[in-house]
Amino acid sequence: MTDLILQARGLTKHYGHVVAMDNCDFDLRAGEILAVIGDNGAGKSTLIKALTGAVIPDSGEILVKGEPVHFRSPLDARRAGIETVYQELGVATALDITQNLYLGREQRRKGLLGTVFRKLDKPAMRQGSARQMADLGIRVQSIRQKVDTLSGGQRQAVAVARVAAWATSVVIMDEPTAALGVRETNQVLQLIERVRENGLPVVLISHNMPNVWQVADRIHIHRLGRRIAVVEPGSTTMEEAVAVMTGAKQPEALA
Amino acid sequence: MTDLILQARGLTKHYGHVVAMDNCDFDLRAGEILAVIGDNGAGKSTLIKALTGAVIPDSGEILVKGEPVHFRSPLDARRAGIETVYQELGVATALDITQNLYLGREQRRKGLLGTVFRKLDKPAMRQGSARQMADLGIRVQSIRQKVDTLSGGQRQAVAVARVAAWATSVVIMDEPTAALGVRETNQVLQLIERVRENGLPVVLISHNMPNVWQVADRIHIHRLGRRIAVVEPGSTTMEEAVAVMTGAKQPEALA
Amino acid sequence: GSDDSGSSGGEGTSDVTIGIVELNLSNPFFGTLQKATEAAATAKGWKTMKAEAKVPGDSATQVTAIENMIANKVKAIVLDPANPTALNPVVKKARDQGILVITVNATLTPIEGADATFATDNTAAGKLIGQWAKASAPANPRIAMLDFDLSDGPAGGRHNGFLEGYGIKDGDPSIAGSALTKGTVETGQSAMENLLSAHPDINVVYTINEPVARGANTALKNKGLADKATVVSVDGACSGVQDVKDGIIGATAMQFPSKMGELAVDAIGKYLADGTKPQSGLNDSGTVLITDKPVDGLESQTSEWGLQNCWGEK
Amino acid sequence: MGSAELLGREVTKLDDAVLLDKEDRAGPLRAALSSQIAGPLAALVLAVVIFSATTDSFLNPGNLSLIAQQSVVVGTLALGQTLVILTAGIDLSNGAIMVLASVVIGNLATDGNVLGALLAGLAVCLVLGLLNGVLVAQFSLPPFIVTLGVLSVLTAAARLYTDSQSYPITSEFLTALNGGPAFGGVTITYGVMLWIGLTAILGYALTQTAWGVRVYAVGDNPRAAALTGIKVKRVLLSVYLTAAVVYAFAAWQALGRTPTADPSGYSTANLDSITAVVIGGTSLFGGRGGVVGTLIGALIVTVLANGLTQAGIDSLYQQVGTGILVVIAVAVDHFVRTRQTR
Amino acid sequence: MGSAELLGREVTKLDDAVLLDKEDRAGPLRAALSSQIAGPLAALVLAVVIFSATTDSFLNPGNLSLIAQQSVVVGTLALGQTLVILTAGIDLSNGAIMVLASVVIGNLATDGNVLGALLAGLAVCLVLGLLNGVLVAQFSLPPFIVTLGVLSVLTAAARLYTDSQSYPITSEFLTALNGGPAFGGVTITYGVMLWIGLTAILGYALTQTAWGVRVYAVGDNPRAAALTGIKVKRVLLSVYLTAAVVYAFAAWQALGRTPTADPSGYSTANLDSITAVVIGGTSLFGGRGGVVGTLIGALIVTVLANGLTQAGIDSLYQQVGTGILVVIAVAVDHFVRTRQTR
Ligand SMILES: Nc1ncnc2c1ncn2[C@@H]1O[C@H](COP(=O)(O)OP(=O)(O)OP(=O)(O)O)[C@@H](O)[C@H]1O
Ligand SMILES: Nc1ncnc2c1ncn2[C@@H]1O[C@H](COP(=O)(O)OP(=O)(O)OP(=O)(O)O)[C@@H](O)[C@H]1O
Ligand SMILES: [Mg+2]
Ligand SMILES: [Mg+2]
Repeated sequence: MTDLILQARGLTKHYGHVVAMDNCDFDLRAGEILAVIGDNGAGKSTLIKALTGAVIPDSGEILVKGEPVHFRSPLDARRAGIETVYQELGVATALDITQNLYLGREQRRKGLLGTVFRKLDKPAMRQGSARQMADLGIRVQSIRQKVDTLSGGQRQAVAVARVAAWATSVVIMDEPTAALGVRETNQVLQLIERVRENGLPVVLISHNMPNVWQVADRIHIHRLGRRIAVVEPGSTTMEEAVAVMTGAKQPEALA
Repeated sequence: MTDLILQARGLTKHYGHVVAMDNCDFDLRAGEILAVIGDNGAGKSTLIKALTGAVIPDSGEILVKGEPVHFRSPLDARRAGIETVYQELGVATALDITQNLYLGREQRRKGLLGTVFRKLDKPAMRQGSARQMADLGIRVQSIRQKVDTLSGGQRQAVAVARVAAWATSVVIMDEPTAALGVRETNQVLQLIERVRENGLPVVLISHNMPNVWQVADRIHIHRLGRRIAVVEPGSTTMEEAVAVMTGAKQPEALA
Repeated sequence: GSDDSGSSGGEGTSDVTIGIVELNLSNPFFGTLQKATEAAATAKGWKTMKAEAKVPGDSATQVTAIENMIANKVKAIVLDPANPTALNPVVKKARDQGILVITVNATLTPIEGADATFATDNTAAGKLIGQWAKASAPANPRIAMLDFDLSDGPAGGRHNGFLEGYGIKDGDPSIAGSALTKGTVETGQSAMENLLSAHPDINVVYTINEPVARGANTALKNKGLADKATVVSVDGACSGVQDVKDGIIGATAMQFPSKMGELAVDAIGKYLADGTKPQSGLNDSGTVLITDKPVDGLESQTSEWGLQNCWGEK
Repeated sequence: MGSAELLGREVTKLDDAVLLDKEDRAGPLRAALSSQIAGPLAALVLAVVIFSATTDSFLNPGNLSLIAQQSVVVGTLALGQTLVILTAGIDLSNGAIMVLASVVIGNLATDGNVLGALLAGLAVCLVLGLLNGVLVAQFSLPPFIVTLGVLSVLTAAARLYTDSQSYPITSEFLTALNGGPAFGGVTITYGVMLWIGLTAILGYALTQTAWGVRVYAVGDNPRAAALTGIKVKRVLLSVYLTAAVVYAFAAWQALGRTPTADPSGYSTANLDSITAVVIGGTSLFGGRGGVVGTLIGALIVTVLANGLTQAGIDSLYQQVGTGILVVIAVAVDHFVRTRQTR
Repeated sequence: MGSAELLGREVTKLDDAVLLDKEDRAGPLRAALSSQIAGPLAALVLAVVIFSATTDSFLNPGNLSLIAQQSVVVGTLALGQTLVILTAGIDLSNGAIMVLASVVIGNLATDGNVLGALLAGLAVCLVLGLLNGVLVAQFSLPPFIVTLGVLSVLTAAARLYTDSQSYPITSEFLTALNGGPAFGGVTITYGVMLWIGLTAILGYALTQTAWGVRVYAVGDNPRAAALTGIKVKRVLLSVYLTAAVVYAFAAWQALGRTPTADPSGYSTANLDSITAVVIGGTSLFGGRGGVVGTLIGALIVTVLANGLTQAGIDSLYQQVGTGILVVIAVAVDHFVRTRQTR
C-alpha cells in the first residue's frame, strides 16, 4: 500500500444546505499522473482544497503514504510536500511577478547582508522568475509588472510557475491551463510529464479531454460530490468517460 | 460599408513602458462569428476593453456602423448595443446569482408596487436566472448562492448567461468557456450560433482551436499588440494559424 | 499708558503682535476669554496670532503653537495652559527670547514658570456651590455627580471643591452615582437619564458646567422630577445665569473669563511701554456665587446681578 | 440539454434546491434572522440578560424605553453611515453635518418659521452630502480623508456661525419627536418610531429595489460593477445624498432629545455611529451588511452605557467596561456568524 | 521552446524589457520616486511653496527644523500605523498606547531608574500590541472595533493609573531626544534623527526583506496569501508587535517634546497618524503604500498647521483651512498618481 501516496476516504463537506462533497474517496499512486474530470460544480476543487488543507472537511479522513493526517492550513500540506495550483490561483495581485513566485520562499543575499540584515536577493529572484516564466513559454513585458496588470494567461502562468518551481513530493493542479494559449498549454503538459519523470505524482484537474487523454495515467471521474469511477485512458474512450461524467451513462456500464 | 458593424483603426495603448496595443485594427461584419486568437499577453483582452469602453485607448478610432464613437465607459458601449463577457468576468461576488444576472437591468413588480415603490420582482428574476443557467447546462444547487461560493465554472456561466440574456446588437465574449466543462462548453457554442442566427454578430476570443474552427466564420489573428492576419477556417488549417499566431510563420506565408 | 502707539502712527508698538493660545474653543468659556483678549489687544492696535488646543488636555498642539509664535517673533503670549507642566520648557524658551508670557484661567506648575497669572480658582468655585448645596439640601441627600474628564485641571478642581464644600469625600454613601460627560448638553442629559433610571431618588445634582446642567434638567423634567432635585453648576455664562433665574439651576459659581484676558493685555501693555513686568504669581480674577435662594453665611448675588455681569451671549 | 432535464431528471440528490431552496421554505423573516442579524441580535440579548441579572433597575419598561430614546440620534446617524460603509466608504463628518444643520435650524427657528428652518437644515445636509459625494465619486478621493477634512471645516463653521453659543429650542414642532404616546411610565416617542420607520424604509430600499442591489455591487467590487454597466459614480453620489437626508432627520431627532442646538455637542457621534454599524455586522470593506443590524448595533452601544451606569460602576471603570464589552459584542457576532457558514 | 528563444529570438519590439527594464536603468531611487511617493512629495512641495510665498517667516531654516521637530511624535506613531494599515487594518489605539507607556515611564522614572522605566514603557507597548494582535489575528475580529475598544480601556486606564495627574519629566535621558546638534538657530534634534532612522529601518524591512513582502501579501489578499502557505495570523501578529515597538519610541519622543507624561494628552494622535498615512499614499484597503510616504504625509500635516499659524490665520479659520488643504493634498497625490499609471 505504500505505493499510494495520497488517499482520502469518505470526505464530506456541507455549506449550509449545499453539498460540495458527498462521501468522496480519492487515491493517488506514486509516480502517476492522475486526472480528475467532472462537470462544473461537481466538487473537484472542493476535493483538492480538502486534500491540501484549504478546506476542513466535515468528516472523512486523509492519508499521506498510509498515515492519517489532519491538515489545518495549506501550509501544513505544503510542509508534507504537497504543492498546489488552486483554481482561484492564490496570487497577490498587488505584488509583482517575482514577489509572487517567491512568496513564502524568498531568497536572501549571501553573507552578512542575508544572515544578519536578511536582505532579499532581488536580482537572483528576478532572474529566476524570468527563467521560470520563460520555461512555461509565457511572455511578459517586465518581470516587475504587478500581477493585477497581467493578462489572464500570464496570471495563471505565475501560479503554475510557482508550483513548478517548488514541487518536492506531490503536485496538484486545478485547471492550470484554462487561460493558457495553445503553445503555453503544451508547455505546461510537458512540465507535468517532466515532474512525473522526476518521480513525483501529479493530480491534474482539467476540462480539456484531449489534454487529459494525452498525459494521464489514470482518470478519476467526479460527479455530484463524489468519485464515481476510475478509468484508464487506454481502455476507455473520451466519449464513454464524458457520458459517465455527465450522468448520461451509469459508471457500471464502463466495465 | 454598412455591413461592417464594429471597426477599429490604429488603436494604441501604453501602460508606462508596457505596450498592450500597438496600432491595432479590427473589423466585425454583420451576422458573423469572428474569432480572435493570439498568444497569452498578445493584447486581445485589451483590444476588447478598448472596443467596449472599459479601457480608453491612447490613440486610434472606433467606428460603430461606420460612425466614429467615443466610449468613455462600458455603459456607453452597452447603450450602443454591445454586450460583453470580460475575461475577469465582472461579477460582484458578494451578490447572488440572480442579482448578478439582472445587475443594471432589474425587473420590477407589476402595478403600484413596481412603479411607485419600485419593488423588485424577485420571484420572476429568480425563475429567469434559473432558466438561463439551465440553458447553459450549468447546475447550481441554489440560485441564491452568492457568487463567491460558486465553482469556477459556475461563476463563468453567470457572466456568460448575463450577456446571453441581454444581447441586442453585438456580443463579445472573452474566453467564455475557459472554466467550463465539455458539455457546458458545447452549450455555450450553441448559444453563440443561436445568437448569430438571430442576426447578431459575435466576437469570440478563445484559446481552444477546435472550438474556434467549429463555429467561427472568420478568424482575427493577434500578435504583439496588433492584428497580423485575418483568415477563414475553411481555407486555413489550425496548424498554420497557430504557427502565425506564435510567430513561427510569417503572416504573408498564408496567402 | 502706552498710547503713543495709537492712531498717531508711531513706529514704537504699531507692529506689535501677541500670541493668544487657548484651550479648545468648543467651550464658550474659552471662546469668551480668547475674544476678550483679542478685543483688548486690537484696541491697542496690536496684531494677534491665535491658536487653540484641539481637545481638552491637548498640550502638544499648544507647544507647537507657541513654537510657531516664537518663530514669528511675537512680543508676548497669553496662554491658557492645557497642562500645568507640559508647557514649561517651551514657555521658558519663549521667555528666554524676551517674550512676556502670561497665563490665564489655569496655572503652570510652578506658577513662576510664567511671568504672571490671571486665573480662576476652580476649587474655590466648586466649594461655593458645595456649601450652598449642603445648606439647601433636603434631609437625606442623594447626590449625582456629572463630571468631566477628571484629569482636566479645572474639572478636577471643581469636583474636589464641591465635595469639600459639601463636607464629604469620594465614595460617600450620599453619592448615588457619578457619570462622565463631555461637558455638553447631550452627554449631560444621557448621563442623568441613566443615573435616574437606577436612582429615581436623586435630589442633588452636581454638574461640571451649565450645558451639562441644562441637559440634566431636561432628563429630570422628562421624568417629572425637576422640582424634586436641586442642580448646581459652575461657569456663570449668561445662558447659565438665565437658567438660575428660571429655576433650572439652583446655584452657579460665576467666573470672569473676559476679565482675565483684559487684565493680561493691560499687563502686556505696561511691559511694552516701559518694561514693567506684572506682579508674578496668581492674580485671582474672582468667583461669585449666583443664586436666587441665598443661604445664611454664604455670600451670593442674585441672578439679576448675574445677568449684568455674566459673559457670553445674553 | 434543456432546462427540463437539468431541473428535472438530472437534478437528483444534490439539486433539489434550485428554486425552492430551504430559505424559501422557511420564509424571508427566518432567512434574514438566520443570516445577517443573528450575530448582533445574540450580542444584544446577551448584554440585556447580563445587565438584567446584575442590576435591579435595568430590566424595567421605563428604562428599556429610555434606551430606545437614547439611541435615536446616533442610531439615525448610523443608518446613513451604513449606506456609506456599504459602498466601502466611511463618513467621519456625519456628526458635524448634523450639528451644523441643527444649529442652523435652531438659529432660523428663533424667527418662528420652524418649517422653513427645518427645510434649511435639510438643505445644509444635502449641500454637504453633495460635497462629500462629489469629492468621493467624481474625484475618486478616499472617503476617510474627504470626510475628515469636511469634519474639520464644519466643526469650525458651526462655531463661527453660532459664535460658540447654543440655542435653546422652544418650538413644539421642532421638539415634537421627543413626545409620543405614554403607557404608564413608558413613552414610545415619535423619535423612536421615526428611527424604526427610517430603518424599515432603508432596509426596503437596500433589499427590495434595484438601487439597493447596485449599492451592494458598487461596495463589493466597483471595478466589476463598472464593467456590468453600473454608473458607479452616480450610485456613490446617490448614497451620500441619501445619507445626507438621513442626517437631516438625525438633526431633528437631536433637537427633540435635547431641546438645545449646541455647536459643540455630538463630537464623538461619528465614531459612535461607525461602532454601531460595525457591531451591527456591516463590513468596513463594503458590500456586506444592512441597516437592521445597525439598529441593533446602536441599541447595543446604548445598552452598554446605560447598563454600566445602572450597575453603579465608576465613570472611569465604565469606560473600561465599554471598551471590553464592545469587543465582546463583535466577538459574539463573529462567533455566531462563522458558526452559521461552517 | 526554451528560455533562450523566448528571451532572445522571440523577444522583439514589445519585449526588450523582461530583465533590464526601464526601472532598472533609472536606478532604484528614481523608481521609488516615480512610483509611490511622487504624489505626497508633490503635495508637500506645493504646500511649502505656497506658505513660503504668502508668509515671511515660513521659509527660514529655524522654522523648517521646527516643523521637523513638531512632526516627530505623530510621525513616529504614523510609522507603526502604516504597518497596520498595510495589512488592511487600522489602529485607533496607538495614541492611547503611547500615552499609557509614557505615564508608566514618567511614574517609574520618579524613582530615578530611567532605563528601567523606559523598558517598562516598552513592555507596556508590547503587551498591548500583543492584545490587539491576538484579537485581530487569532480571533479575526475587525481591527477598527478591537482598537476602538482598547482605546477606550486605555484612556481610562491611564487616568486610573495616574489618578489623573501628570508627571513632569526631569530625567535628561528621557528628554534627550529633544536635544541635538545646533547650527545657528537650527537644531536637528535626536528625535528627528530617530524618526528618520526608524523610517529607514522600516522602509528597509518592508521592501528588502521577506517579512515585508509577506506584509504586503497579507494586506493585499489574505485568502490568497494563506493559499500560498503564508502564516497570515503570524504575519498579522508580527505587524502589531512591531508597531508596538514603534509606539514605544513614539512615547520616548513625546517625553522629549513635552517633558510631561500626561494621561490626557495626544487624544487625537490616532486620527492624526491615520491622516498622515493616507496623505502619504497608503491605501486603507491594505497592500499598497509605504513608510516614506507616511513620513512625508506627517510633514504635510505639520506644514499646514505651522504655515497657517505663520500666516496669522485665526484658529477657527485654521481649522477650516486645514480641512480644505488636507483634501487638496490627497487630491494632488491622487492626480499625480493617476497621471503616472495612465
Ligand atoms: N463556500 C461555499 N458555500 C456554498 N457552496 C459552495 C461553497 N464552495 C463551493 N460550493 C459549492 O460546492 C459545489 C462544488 O464546487 P467546486 O468548486 O468544488 O466545483 P468544481 O468541480 O471545482 O467545479 P468547476 O469545474 O466549475 O471548477 C458547487 O456547487 C459550489 O457552488
Ligand atoms: N494595467 C496594465 N498595466 C500594465 N500592463 C498591462 C496592463 N493591462 C495589460 N497589460 C499588459 O498588456 C499586455 C496585453 O494584455 P491582454 O490582457 O490584453 O492580453 P491577452 O491577449 O488578453 O492575453 P490572455 O490570452 O492571457 O488573456 C500584457 O502583456 C499585459 O501584461
Ligand atoms: Mg473547480
Ligand atoms: Mg485576455
